[in-house]
Amino acid sequence: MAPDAIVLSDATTADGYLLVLAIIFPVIGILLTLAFGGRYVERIALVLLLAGLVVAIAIFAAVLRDDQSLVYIVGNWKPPLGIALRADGVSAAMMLTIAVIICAIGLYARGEFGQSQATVPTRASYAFWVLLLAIWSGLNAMAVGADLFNLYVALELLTFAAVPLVCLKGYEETIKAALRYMLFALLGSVLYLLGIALIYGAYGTLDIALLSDRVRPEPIAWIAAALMTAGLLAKTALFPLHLWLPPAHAGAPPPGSAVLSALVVKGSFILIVRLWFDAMPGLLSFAAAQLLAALGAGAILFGSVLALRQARLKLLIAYSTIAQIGYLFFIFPLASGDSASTPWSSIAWTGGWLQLFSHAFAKAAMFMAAGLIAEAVGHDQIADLRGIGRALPVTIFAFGLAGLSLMGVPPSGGFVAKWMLLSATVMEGQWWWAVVMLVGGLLAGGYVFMVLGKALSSTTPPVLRVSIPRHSEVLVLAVALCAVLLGLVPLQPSEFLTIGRPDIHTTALQ
Amino acid sequence: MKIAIDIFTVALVSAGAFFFMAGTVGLLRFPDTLTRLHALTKVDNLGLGLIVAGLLPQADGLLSALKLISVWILVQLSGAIVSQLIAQATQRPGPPT
Amino acid sequence: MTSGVLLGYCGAVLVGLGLFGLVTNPEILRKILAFNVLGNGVFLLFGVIARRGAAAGLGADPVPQALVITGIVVAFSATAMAVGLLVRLNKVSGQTIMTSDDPTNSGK
Amino acid sequence: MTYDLAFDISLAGLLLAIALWTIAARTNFPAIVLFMIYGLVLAIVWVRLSAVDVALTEAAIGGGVTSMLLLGAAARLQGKNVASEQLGLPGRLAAALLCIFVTAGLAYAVFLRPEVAATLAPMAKENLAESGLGNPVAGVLFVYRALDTLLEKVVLLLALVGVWSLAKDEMWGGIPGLRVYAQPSGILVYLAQVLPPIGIMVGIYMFWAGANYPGGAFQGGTVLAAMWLLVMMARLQDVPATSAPWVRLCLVVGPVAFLAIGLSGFVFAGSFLGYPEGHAKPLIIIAEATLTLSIGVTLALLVAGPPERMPQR
Repeated sequence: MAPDAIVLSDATTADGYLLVLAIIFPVIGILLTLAFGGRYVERIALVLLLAGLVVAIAIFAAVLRDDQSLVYIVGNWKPPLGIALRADGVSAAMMLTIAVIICAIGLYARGEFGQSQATVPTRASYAFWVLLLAIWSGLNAMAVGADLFNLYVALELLTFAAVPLVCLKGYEETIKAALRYMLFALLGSVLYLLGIALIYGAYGTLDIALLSDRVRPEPIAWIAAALMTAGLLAKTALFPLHLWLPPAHAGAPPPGSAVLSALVVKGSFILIVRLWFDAMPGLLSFAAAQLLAALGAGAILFGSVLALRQARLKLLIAYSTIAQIGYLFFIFPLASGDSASTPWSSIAWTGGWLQLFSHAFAKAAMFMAAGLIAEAVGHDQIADLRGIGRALPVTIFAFGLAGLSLMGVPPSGGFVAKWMLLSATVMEGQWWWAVVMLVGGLLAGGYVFMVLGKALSSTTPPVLRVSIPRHSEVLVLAVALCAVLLGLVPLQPSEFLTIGRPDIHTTALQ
Repeated sequence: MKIAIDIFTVALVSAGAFFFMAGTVGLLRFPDTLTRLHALTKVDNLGLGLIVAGLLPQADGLLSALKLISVWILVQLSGAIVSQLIAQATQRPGPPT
Repeated sequence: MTSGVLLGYCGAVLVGLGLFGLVTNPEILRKILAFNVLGNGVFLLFGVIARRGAAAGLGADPVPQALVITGIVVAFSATAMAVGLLVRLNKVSGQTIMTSDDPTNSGK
Repeated sequence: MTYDLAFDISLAGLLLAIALWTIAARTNFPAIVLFMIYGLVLAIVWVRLSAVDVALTEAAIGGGVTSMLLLGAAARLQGKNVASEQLGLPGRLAAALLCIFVTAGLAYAVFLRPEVAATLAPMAKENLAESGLGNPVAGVLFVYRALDTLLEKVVLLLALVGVWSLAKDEMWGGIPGLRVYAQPSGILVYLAQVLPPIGIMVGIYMFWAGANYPGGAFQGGTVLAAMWLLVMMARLQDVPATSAPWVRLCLVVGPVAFLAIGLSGFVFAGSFLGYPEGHAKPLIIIAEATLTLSIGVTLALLVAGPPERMPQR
């Protein structure tokens, strides 16, 4: 089953410099805002958001056009001594998703953290823009990193940006949530670092492509993989290491919640996939894959049931994140099976990534919608949202559209993703995961309709504290529509997501 | 000649080590902060001073010798001042934080 | 047994000690301290691997050493941020411990 | 048994004893003081592992700035710990089992060393001449893995933004709440007058020597940070407002210079963070010099904490 070493060119490709720009643009923004005391923080951030979006589109286009990975050898020092950056199809799709969502959140956040004039910004607005840029840089570095230690630094960049975002409001609960998050994240990164030490000691390199060639299924690789996975699971908030997530994601200001739930937890997930499928391809045994998926199944059931019991809208959405992360872990048993010649040509590979992308859009839209609702009525108690659908019809419509993806109902990206994963369970003969997915879908339907039912139940709209600008509502709708549009992806393994991965024909011979 | 220098070093470093030990015993056995400080200063002054003096002939150049001496001077300076600060702190009411 | 292996075991024990402190001590400051002990254990393992890789006239492989220096910087930044959060939490609520209350009930 | 091994055994025993004591100590203050000692002993261990660069970093950070940060926090914390929050015996036993399991796994991994030790030392040494540096660790940090170093500096700045963001809204841009011990003509003032000139020289020497010998920007910057903190704590200089333009400039000058050199590599060396042939060493020295300053200011401000008061006008 173990595929051969990933065949990758080890020279910088023509458009490889784009990968550097994707990481560096936000860093330039951070340095500029620090230097100028933040007087122009919002303008700098918005300009760089646009630049970053252009870079992400260019990377996507380049990967699509050349049908191969983009590679950049930093400083012309080839691995194992130096660091390479690589963007395969998955990375390019990931970066495009990140860029679109971050830009949408940036526009959305102008309402809360915008500056009317070039004045000295307040604490929260200054910190928000800097942290948003840092998260983007970290996520891009996660998507293109090809060196385990470079990925560690990226992971830390992400953590250090995410934690202050949680407690931007400065309430007691949010500070407590941030501290809890910080401790989980620190434990996670230290365990990951421990794995790096063992791997370097055994194989003398940290480059993922080189490792795929060198790692053998032996005790030291097992110990390292177990430590790193445990650490990364804590950062991804997979059940039962999810305790920190709900208060942290629910406590952040709405644009912060959106970026944390939609994107930040996915950063460490990409790394888990890279570890098992790319760096240590021979190590993913049936039992290990089943264990990961079992934790995922636990997350789906546990997260969904708890979401049903929440009284606050933001906590409900946060618990739903725990559940939706669970689905991602079905990629391990379902893509590594025998039904396809390589993991990436399987339908579960496409389905898993599609779940990640569509959940990102759906969850961003949901938190943004919840933010607008909370702003309009001054609270987010679900019981008191009666009739809000009349007052904010576009927002509630967007919430409903995003809900389709979580439930896995057409037309939505979530439907296509879950359908593909379901088909994979049939092909692999692992029907038990199908049961969990169906129950999870029903429970998701329960909590989405719990909100929608309240929102649409009364004909008299509640009195709004403030009126919500129409363009904010349209923005949320646009993000939700992205999740719906992903439903147009054909129901078959995507060619794009196999770009830059080992040739299907050579490995099929094994 | 070499032997003489080595004997000199061994003798002084041993003496220094003795003061280190005596100071440490004092630190553990003395009853209150001020007397413990007294024990510590013996370590700083005599213990380290003797060790540095013993090692000086072994230094492989003027620069190394200067570095050794500056180590001693810096420890003297900070040790003396920190002892002062600790002693002052004992005069203030309230438990140490 | 050589010194390298000995210090490697030492690192392994430090990791265990730090992990224990991090998990069991409710006092947040002590959790942060334990995290530092844990981190040091990990760095020590890097150091043992570096020493093992001594070659080409170098006393130790420079790559793990550089990784450790980067790691120490990151660990310090983490400590600073965690301490900042702790002091702020203490100022707002008077707490110094991590309570194990159910996060689902913390709404308002 | 050789003398070396005997020394290492006692060193390791001492280290573990102090670590155990740090973890088990009942109150915060002794735990932190022990941690400080632990950092210094650990620095000796690093010397035993022939990693002098790391030893310097550990002594400066672990034994120095981290302990200072923790002591400052312990002094500010109010309120007693509630004994009932202590984990129950079954919980502690379970945790102990988990930790023993992890330790055993790691010890087994140490035991399982490969026949041929994995190392990049020959490759790192071979290519070092091209950069003009003599210290291979500096070579890894600033040449081969410069991207890590650059991003790590951003992490450091981000931690500072994170700490600042914990301020109260009305204190944003104000003066950090560093504890100042103002005693006119006190002994601390004397120390703050005498030590910094020497300390600054040592800090600069550490960075300068770092190109060829152990040392470097980070170690030097830490010494600078300590000196600046000493001067501020003795109130020879007021703690500056976090919005002061010169503070902001000092914070970013190093990363900006490093990034600018990296970007100029696109044009002059054909690669980001590459150095044009023959000019590598001067460029690295410029990057390191500015980074030393930036690191010093960043570390000192991290210790100083979030803004707590506004400058008087």
